[in-house]
Amino acid sequence: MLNAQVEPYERLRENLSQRDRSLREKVMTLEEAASFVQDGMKVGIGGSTMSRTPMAMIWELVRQRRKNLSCSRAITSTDGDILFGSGVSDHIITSWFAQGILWGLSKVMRRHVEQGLARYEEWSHMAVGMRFRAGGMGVPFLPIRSMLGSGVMDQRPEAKPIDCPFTGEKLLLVPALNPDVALIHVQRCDAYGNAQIDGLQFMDIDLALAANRVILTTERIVSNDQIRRAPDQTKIPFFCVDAVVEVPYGSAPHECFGLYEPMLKHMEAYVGQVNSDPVEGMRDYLERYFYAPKSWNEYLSLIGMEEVLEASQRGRSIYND
Amino acid sequence: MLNAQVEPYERLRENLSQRDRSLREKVMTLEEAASFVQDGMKVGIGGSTMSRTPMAMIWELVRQRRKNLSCSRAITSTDGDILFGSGVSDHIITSWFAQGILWGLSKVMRRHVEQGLARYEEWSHMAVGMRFRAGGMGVPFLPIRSMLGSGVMDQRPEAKPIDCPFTGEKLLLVPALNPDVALIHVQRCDAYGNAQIDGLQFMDIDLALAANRVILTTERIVSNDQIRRAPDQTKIPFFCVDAVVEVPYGSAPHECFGLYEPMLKHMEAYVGQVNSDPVEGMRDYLERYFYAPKSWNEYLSLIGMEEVLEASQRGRSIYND
Amino acid sequence: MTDTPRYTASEILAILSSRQLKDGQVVFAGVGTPLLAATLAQRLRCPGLTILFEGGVVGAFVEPGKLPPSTNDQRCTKRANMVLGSADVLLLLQRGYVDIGFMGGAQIDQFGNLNSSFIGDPAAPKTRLPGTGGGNDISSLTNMIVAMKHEKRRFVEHVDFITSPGFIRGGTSRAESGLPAGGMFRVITELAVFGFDAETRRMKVLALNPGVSRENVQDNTGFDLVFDEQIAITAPPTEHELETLRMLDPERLFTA
Amino acid sequence: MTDTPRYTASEILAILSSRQLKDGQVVFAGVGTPLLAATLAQRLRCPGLTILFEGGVVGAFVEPGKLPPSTNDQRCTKRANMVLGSADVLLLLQRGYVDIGFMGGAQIDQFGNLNSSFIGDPAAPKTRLPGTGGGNDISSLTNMIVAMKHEKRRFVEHVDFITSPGFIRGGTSRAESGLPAGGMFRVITELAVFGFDAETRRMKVLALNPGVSRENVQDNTGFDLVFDEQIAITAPPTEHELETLRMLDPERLFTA
Repeated sequence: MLNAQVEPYERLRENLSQRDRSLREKVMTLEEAASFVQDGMKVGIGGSTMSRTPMAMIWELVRQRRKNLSCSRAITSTDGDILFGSGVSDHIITSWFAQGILWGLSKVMRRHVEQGLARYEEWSHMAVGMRFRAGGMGVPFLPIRSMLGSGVMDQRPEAKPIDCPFTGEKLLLVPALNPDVALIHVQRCDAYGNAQIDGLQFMDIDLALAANRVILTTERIVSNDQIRRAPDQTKIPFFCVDAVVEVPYGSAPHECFGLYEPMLKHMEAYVGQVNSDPVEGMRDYLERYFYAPKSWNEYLSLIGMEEVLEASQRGRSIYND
Repeated sequence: MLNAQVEPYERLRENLSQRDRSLREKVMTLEEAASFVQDGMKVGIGGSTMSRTPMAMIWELVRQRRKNLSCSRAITSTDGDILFGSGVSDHIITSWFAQGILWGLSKVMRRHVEQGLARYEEWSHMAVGMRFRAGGMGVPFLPIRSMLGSGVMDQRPEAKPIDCPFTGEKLLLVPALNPDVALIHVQRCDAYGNAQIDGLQFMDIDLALAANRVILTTERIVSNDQIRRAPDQTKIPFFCVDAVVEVPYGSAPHECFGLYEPMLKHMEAYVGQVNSDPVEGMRDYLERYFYAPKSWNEYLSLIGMEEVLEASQRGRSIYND
Repeated sequence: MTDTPRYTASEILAILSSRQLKDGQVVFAGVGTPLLAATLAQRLRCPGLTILFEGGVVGAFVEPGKLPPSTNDQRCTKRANMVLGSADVLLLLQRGYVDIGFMGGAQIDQFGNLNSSFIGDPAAPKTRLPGTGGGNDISSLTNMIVAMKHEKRRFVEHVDFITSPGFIRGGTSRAESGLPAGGMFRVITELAVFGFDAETRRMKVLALNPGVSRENVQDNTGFDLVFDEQIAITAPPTEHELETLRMLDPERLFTA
Repeated sequence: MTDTPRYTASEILAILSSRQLKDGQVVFAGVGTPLLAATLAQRLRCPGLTILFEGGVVGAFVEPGKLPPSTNDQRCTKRANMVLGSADVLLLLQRGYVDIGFMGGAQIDQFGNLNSSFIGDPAAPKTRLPGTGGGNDISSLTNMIVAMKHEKRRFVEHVDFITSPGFIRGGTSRAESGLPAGGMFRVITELAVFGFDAETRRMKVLALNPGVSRENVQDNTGFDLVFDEQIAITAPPTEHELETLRMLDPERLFTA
């Protein structure tokens, strides 16, 4: 029963052989891309904490009122609040879940978990990474040397402690995680989905390889010629990708390396509102920023031109001497 | 006994804690760097086939008449001939060993292996990679799904077939390989050893992390400021590195991505000579190109200005539209 | 057929191999004929064919006259979409992203097992061959096309050593060995095109090359061949195929 | 001591923590006080200190006034030597390249075990805390320095839940759990500097902060403290330390 969570290899291969991996254009809208995410699916989320969060895609899933998604992410920030608070997800697999170190505990996460409305499944950060990596490698597990002896391991019967058949040492085998869909935001990709990531890549490469479908949102769609001029910088090959959506500022109010830093005034106002009342505060926030706007650009204009420009100025400064 | 080849974790950690990993300049000569390689050691060799071979370091080890080295490399080309033919090595762990597909079988390899003078330990290419990767990750093994059912597996009792504890599937566990020393050639690094690799990286990153010592040879030593301007391009961090040697054309007559292609006239003459007489032909080649020259630059001048320049012209053309 | 252009055995091998590929496929190609045939397919009919190389390359477009001497040379990266580690490009096969593996072969048997390691007893070999390279991984993890010279000593009942597994001992033995995915799909020689029986997993002749008889093929094969019920005759290389091939390999590195 | 400059509890925490680091070390730093203290050490005494961040950064030099809000933000990469994957930077710990892990703590016990997951019964917690992040990995795989506020409810006999292992149940229990390397090295608070007994692995006071008595420390601690035979008194923060610290964090994000 516990083992049922590791996809048998034949099913993984069968899924992949059914998928159209040919070189083809796959540019579409957020609305169209959302059709890859069905209620109850396992959804892997790229980026980490407040960085390269695929916020536009999450925003669309909230608007389309998906539910019962089982989400996984390196580290979960306000994206996790939104997923729980909107009812889109009732299960998050991650290593850390709060709004950000600056703001202490998330009252939204606490309410959902402490009241049993949703599950926060905790793994060590490296274990989350190795679960995606095993999934991307097409193997059912990888061995690690952390979590041993801790309460974190005790809570995770899904992992198997073993004595190493080579050395006799204690090791923990963590099971592969192959999400049904991955949502990943990148700086640029071509119409086929060859994606280039600048700066911190987090666990996105392993996640893209592990998932059975990948939705890429991107700040820019560039030509395939431009990709081919810097193949070192390509981090995700097109045949892992099923949808490409161009969404400038697609991580707002989080950051995207080299382009914009987090929009902290908006974040602070958000945190103040939802932590003072995790039910009404969240309902009001979602209504105002997620359900009401007619488009992503309208959402951005609610965050405000000044804040967006100021975040961009800080974002670009990483390349300044 | 077989398991003895996997380093116990405590010994690995002890070795690393004894190593000076501090930020310090470590520029030295080929002669000085060779002192890290002692007779009988396990030596990992970077690059693959005719690409980014650390030829200058191999040249130095031949001149210093090291012996009984157990060498490992992704794919072995004329470097393997030289290692066997000079007596430096009597054991090579690799997936493919010939001079190059253009020239058929290596008579030097054949003579040594068929006459029992040296051992060619064959693993699949992915298995070699996973052995270095396990070593670099600090785990005793990694699971793979190849080699099963083949003669290659039958020849390798060092690997362990298992039934997966999660899925019941057959898997092969390949043991970690942690060389005593790795020899790696790169396009550029700083005096601390922060190394940037352009183009194909082969298995060099895993190898650098796995080895207990790393000797870097480099086409150029650049400033640490230059490294910090493009941290995405740094592939090996300085604390893995014990020696930095600046050796322009340090892979000759093999290639170095973006700088020079293989010097095929020299290679063809070499192959003709050693395959027509693997004993005398090799002896003569080593005498002329390895023992006689007073310096690496003199070795290059024996290959010849015209060939070096022509290889450079072809090498740089990879960046032409 | 006086209008049929003249071609070498290597040329018909490359051309017939290229015809096995379909546009849109992801193909893992070995050096030599496979690389040449995949590049030929890209130029002729399959602009959306994606070629992967063992050196760590996704989506290469090799330049005419600049065929790489191995799949680990920089020439393999020309106009590539992505470069990555050698182990990582092989892991793409393990995960299942690759449609076809495409290799040459030194020795093959009736179940499509390939030997490139030993002639004679592995403990005291008559000849130590170069070994597997990525061949074992590729043939373990995906569907295979093999292009090779047709000689009796190369087409044997049982290989001396299984370097790259085909269907092992036939029937379900491949899956039982731990290889549930992939397997031999086609073998192309200068004499014929072969497939494998769905049940016994024995090699069978699907089509004869132009001007080749059943007897020609059997005489050059070291085991009893099965012939498909309906044997096709392959269309000869066209002028366009030959011209394009010769443009790609003007120095005849792989088509002599 | 009227000449002693005035400082906050957070400031002495950062300054005393920074004094624990040595030039040339490779330090894996968490966000907040650890990041600030490691950056302070770099500026004051340890120009060759290499800072690693969980987001995937080797050798960062954080800019004054631009402290990152998490270790996954782009600011962590400023003037870095290398960026790499989040799992890969943690694997450097597993391999053994890191000298010191440096974290904050929510709750600690006498054996240096840290809890940042649950207050109360994990099955029905009073408070669900944020969780481990990289904390479990770091404390499992290297030697640890922990900087935290000294409160009775934070210094407990046994943590409610071991998120990041210290010496588990003391003695040899850490190694027996499968963690042969690393372990708690120092705990720094605004009251004192702690080490761990080599045999029992119980926390012990090594030095008192200026103006702090043994009773102060014991009164704020939820278990019986062991005091080292020779208790030192830590030198107070210098003007230079405080100025540099305030230059690094002018908005007092982490030193309020």
